Amino acid sequence: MDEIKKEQTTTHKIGIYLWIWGLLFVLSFFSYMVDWYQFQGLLRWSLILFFMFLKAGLIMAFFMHLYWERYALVNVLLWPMTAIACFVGLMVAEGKYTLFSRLFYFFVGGG
Amino acid sequence: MSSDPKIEGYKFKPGYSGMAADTASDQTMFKGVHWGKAMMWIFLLSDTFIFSCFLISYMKGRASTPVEWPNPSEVFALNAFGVPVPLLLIAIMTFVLITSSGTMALAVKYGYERNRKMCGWLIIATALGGLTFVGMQVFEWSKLIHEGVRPWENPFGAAQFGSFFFMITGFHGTHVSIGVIFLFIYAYKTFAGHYDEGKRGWFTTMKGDYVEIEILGLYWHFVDLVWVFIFAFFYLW
Amino acid sequence: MSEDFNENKTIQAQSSETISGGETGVAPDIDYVRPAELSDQDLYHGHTFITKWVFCQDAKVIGVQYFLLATFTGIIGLILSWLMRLQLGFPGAAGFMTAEHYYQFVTMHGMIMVVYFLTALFLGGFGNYLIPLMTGARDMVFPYVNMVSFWMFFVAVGVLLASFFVPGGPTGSGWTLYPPQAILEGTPGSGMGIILMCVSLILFVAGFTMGGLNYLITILQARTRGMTLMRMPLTVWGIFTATVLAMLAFPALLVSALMMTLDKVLATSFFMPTILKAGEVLEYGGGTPILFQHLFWFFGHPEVYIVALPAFGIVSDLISVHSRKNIFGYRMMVWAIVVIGALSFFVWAHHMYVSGMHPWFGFFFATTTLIIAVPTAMKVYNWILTLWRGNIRMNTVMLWCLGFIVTFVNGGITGIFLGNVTVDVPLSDTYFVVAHFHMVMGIAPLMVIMGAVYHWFPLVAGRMLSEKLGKWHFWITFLGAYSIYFPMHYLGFIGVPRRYFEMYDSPYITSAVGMNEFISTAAFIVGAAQFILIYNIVVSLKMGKPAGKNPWQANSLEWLTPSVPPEHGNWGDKLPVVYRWPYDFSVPGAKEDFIPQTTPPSEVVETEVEKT
Amino acid sequence: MHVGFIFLAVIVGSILFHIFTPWYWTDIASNWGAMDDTITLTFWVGGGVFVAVCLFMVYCVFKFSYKEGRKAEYKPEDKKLEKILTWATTLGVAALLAPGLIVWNQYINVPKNAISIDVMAWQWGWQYRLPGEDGKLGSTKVENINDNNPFGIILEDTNGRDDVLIQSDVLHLKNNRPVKILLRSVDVLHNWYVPQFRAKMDAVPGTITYYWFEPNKIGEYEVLCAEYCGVGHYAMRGRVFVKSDEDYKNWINEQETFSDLIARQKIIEFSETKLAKK
Repeated sequence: MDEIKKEQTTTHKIGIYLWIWGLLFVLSFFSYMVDWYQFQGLLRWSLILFFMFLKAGLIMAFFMHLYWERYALVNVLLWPMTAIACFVGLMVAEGKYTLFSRLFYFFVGGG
Repeated sequence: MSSDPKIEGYKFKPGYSGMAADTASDQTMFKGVHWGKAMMWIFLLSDTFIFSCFLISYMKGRASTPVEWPNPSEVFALNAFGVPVPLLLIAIMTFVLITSSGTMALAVKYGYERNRKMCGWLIIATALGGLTFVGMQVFEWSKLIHEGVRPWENPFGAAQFGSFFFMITGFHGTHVSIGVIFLFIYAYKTFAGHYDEGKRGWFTTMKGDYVEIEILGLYWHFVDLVWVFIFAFFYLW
Repeated sequence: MSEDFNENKTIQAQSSETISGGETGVAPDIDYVRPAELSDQDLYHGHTFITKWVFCQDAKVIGVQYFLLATFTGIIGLILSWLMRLQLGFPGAAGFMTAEHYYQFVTMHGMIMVVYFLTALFLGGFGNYLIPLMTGARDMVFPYVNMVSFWMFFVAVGVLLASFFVPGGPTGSGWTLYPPQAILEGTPGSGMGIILMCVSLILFVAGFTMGGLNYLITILQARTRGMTLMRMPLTVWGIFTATVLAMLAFPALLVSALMMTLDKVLATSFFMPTILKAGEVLEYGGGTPILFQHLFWFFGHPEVYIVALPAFGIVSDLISVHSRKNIFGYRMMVWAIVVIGALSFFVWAHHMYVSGMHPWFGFFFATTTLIIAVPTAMKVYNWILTLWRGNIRMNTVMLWCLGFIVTFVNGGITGIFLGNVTVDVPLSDTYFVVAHFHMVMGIAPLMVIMGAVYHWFPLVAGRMLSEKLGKWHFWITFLGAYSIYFPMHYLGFIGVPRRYFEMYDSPYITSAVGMNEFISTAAFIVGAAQFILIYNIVVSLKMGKPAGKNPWQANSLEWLTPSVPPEHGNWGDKLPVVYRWPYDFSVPGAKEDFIPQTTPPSEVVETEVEKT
Repeated sequence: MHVGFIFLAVIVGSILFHIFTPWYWTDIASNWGAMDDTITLTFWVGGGVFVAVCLFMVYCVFKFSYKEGRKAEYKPEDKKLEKILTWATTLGVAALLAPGLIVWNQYINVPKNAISIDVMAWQWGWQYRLPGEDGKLGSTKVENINDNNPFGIILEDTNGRDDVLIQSDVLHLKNNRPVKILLRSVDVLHNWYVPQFRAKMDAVPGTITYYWFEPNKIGEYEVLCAEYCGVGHYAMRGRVFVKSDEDYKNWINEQETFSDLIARQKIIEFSETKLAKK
């Protein structure tokens, strides 16, 4: 029962793949430039994250065909990411807190 | 939603009402999705959590160390024509991996079009791209080891730098290597026509089908996807 | 090899109209069910003893294999707990018992019971056996992978038990394996013991992932015709959600085990800060032990629900069948399972209120934790409302269910103590915690397992278990276990910390000596009572009353197979078609007090059945 | 029938056990009465639910046990009842949560006048350090710990000079004066826990954690380690004396400060070198 009875024949035009391919190169180049020009601070972070999510989104949407999949699959795959997002957020806070404690008690001497 | 398969007796609805209808229906929840493909997706979801845990640990470890973190754009710089170019090798590796991801996407497309030759050669190209990537990673590792970077210490700063570097890129590299092995196997199977005639696999009761190329493709794109995050968090941060 | 497949023997998917009404061929419209989307599954049928019973691809055999191996490790865990209780109740009674041994037994008992016993038993054992049967599938979708899953588990258990025989013995760092102490001298088994533990866990996770993918895809993509998600028995829902949790939570365990192995073997410092041991500064530096705790509990809390949710599901079905009444508020029950599962990823640090993490996390995690109490409470209400106005058969299965309700409510309430951040501060790391989690995720799920064994044994073996022995087994276990863990909470109130090898000379603690003796004695009796079950099974396998088809008059598909016990492929040559939920008990107007899921509406037209 | 009676006996037995138990918490000796209150509150609400649910179950057992020929009710759901139960539970849970959060807020915010105490833990023992007249503790470093500097105080930090060093597991506290316990570990996790004070927190190597309380009952108390820390965990005890102002002053004046220690070592070193010269 492994095959779908009706053969899935729809494929996508080659143009869309080439487009995405090109875009990925361009975006990778841009994110490389972020380092090349040594942007710092908030600008660097927002650029890195922006290019990263854009690239990831393009790969998932078009190369992995998620854009054409039905919402049932897409939602099943994306909702668990909220747990990751929560984990990331809390660990950012935790990391900062640990660093603060270490600096405060071991270097500043905040007894 | 142009690629909805046709299923006898089932009417596809678009968007979220379609999602509700799919979920409420009998037999399958992911309509028209091959078992193996669904399985690969769920596996990748699980694998995403593995890599997320690695990267979260790395972030937490790096954020909480008072010792200075080595500057990746200097550590990973390469001398080209006597000038140190930051992240040169990494940039090339990224380029190679994206290239291989593109060829893989095309392989899937030609597979579904039952273009056996084209599909096979594109898989070979993907595998070669993967091999190049692994080769360059070996080069990068040996260069760093030569410079005195070890999992437990390094001359540039916080010891965790080396630990996380070897662990995360090593885990990713393992994924790439496994992918390359499977790419070669699938290339053979494609050329041998297993997918055209529906030959059974070695360990499974499944009949061969070009959907297997897409399943492998999902894995390969995932490896690329992870590299996007590693590139952003490890090399650019 | 192709002759091994049953390619052309089984039906091709039937086209739409001719499903019911049987042989007459004229089916009324109300019985219409969509035709099959997929062609029938090919199965590999084993011929030799090895392929039939050892390296077998039949999910039912794999389920039994999981069950037996998990029970075997569980018995080892039980023996370890006896040794611990011997030390706690009667210090010095066992001459060989040193502090090292005690801590090793504590650790191995905890790890075995949580991971290798309960998780493997519920998901590997019941999951494998029941999922294909209850959803109307021929087998798991990838039988070969499923087989490998079991043998990975087998190897993982082997590695775990091998650690008893390496120099230094098994790890004695507590089942939470907190670094730095897990890998430093001063903790027993900090050499090979901890490495083997990590390796075994990694193998377990890898093996489990293979099985888990199977369970999920079988439930999502291989149900039979007419089987919608909302017509699945709650057992399947519980196992399904638990498996989702496992797929997303085990990665954190894998990562933490891997990083700890590296810390031990390569002397990396993921979790290791600068450490002074015996006047020497060790080579570690800069790591954060709390990171491990976050990773571990990001796995560890969902793990609690990996054990609890299948138990919730199974007990719902048992209560419903034996009360001859539909489960009350099925939809609410399903949503509660899903919501509990989803929320369980946002509560992990309630195990860490006093761990020295960011103090503000207390607010967040106390709130999310107490939110979980609401769907959990709803489930409890629905169980007892199912009993209300039922027609309750007071057999052994029902007794276990009632025992579950009492112990689970008790343990759930104490969970509210520990989840609410301030209340947790005086109680955490005391015997209150030990009592709480044994009650809620030890005894309560165990009650369900026992109930499930008495319920499904007739299906697996074709013979009934002895009711008389079963009742003895239940009362000794229930009363004994309750009298172990209920008083134990009060040890926690006094302030007795966990993981103490010897009890104390402190004035306020010496008063508890008598209680410890009592608890230990009860523990010996309860443990011994479990051998009644083993005796019962062994005897009933040969001498039990033949069960016949559907001895409990249940509705769900597993009882409706053409042969009992079901054969490989489950359904003979025709897959079942489902027309209703599995809880149509005592429907007004029906002749019998149950309507199986495969009964088409046209056969029970005069009944007032609600649409599901 | 007997089934119902046994379950009833279990519930009644649980209540009676709770009423007549000789084992209950120790007399509180700190300001954290609020914690006991939250426990009591949770006990009443939770215990009430437990008893109610179980009694309902027992009632069902008595009333609806199997009778040949009787038919159970067929009622898949009751939206209204479920709604009521959901909201009632939510309210109950919120009522338990709110006080918990309020007290936690007090727990993590240390009062200004609290005395900081450095509690240093290792496998398996405790020692303590109190701030001197400047009211500040000097900063520390694990690498600095040796026989001459048992707390690893950074020598350049002038705050550390007048720190009072207590190289034993016996600590004295002033009655009715809040203390901020700064927990420090040099090897593995520990937890400085006095049941009568109710409060506790892990000591984590590589960082410093804290909590506070205000002792309010003069007496002697036992310190337990409440986080598993290896084979010696169960033996890792200490003692705390809560004393009146005067007794406390007498005690603290007898203790050695860090500069005293340095001076003493200088004398020893001096005499040693003298001896060597001779």
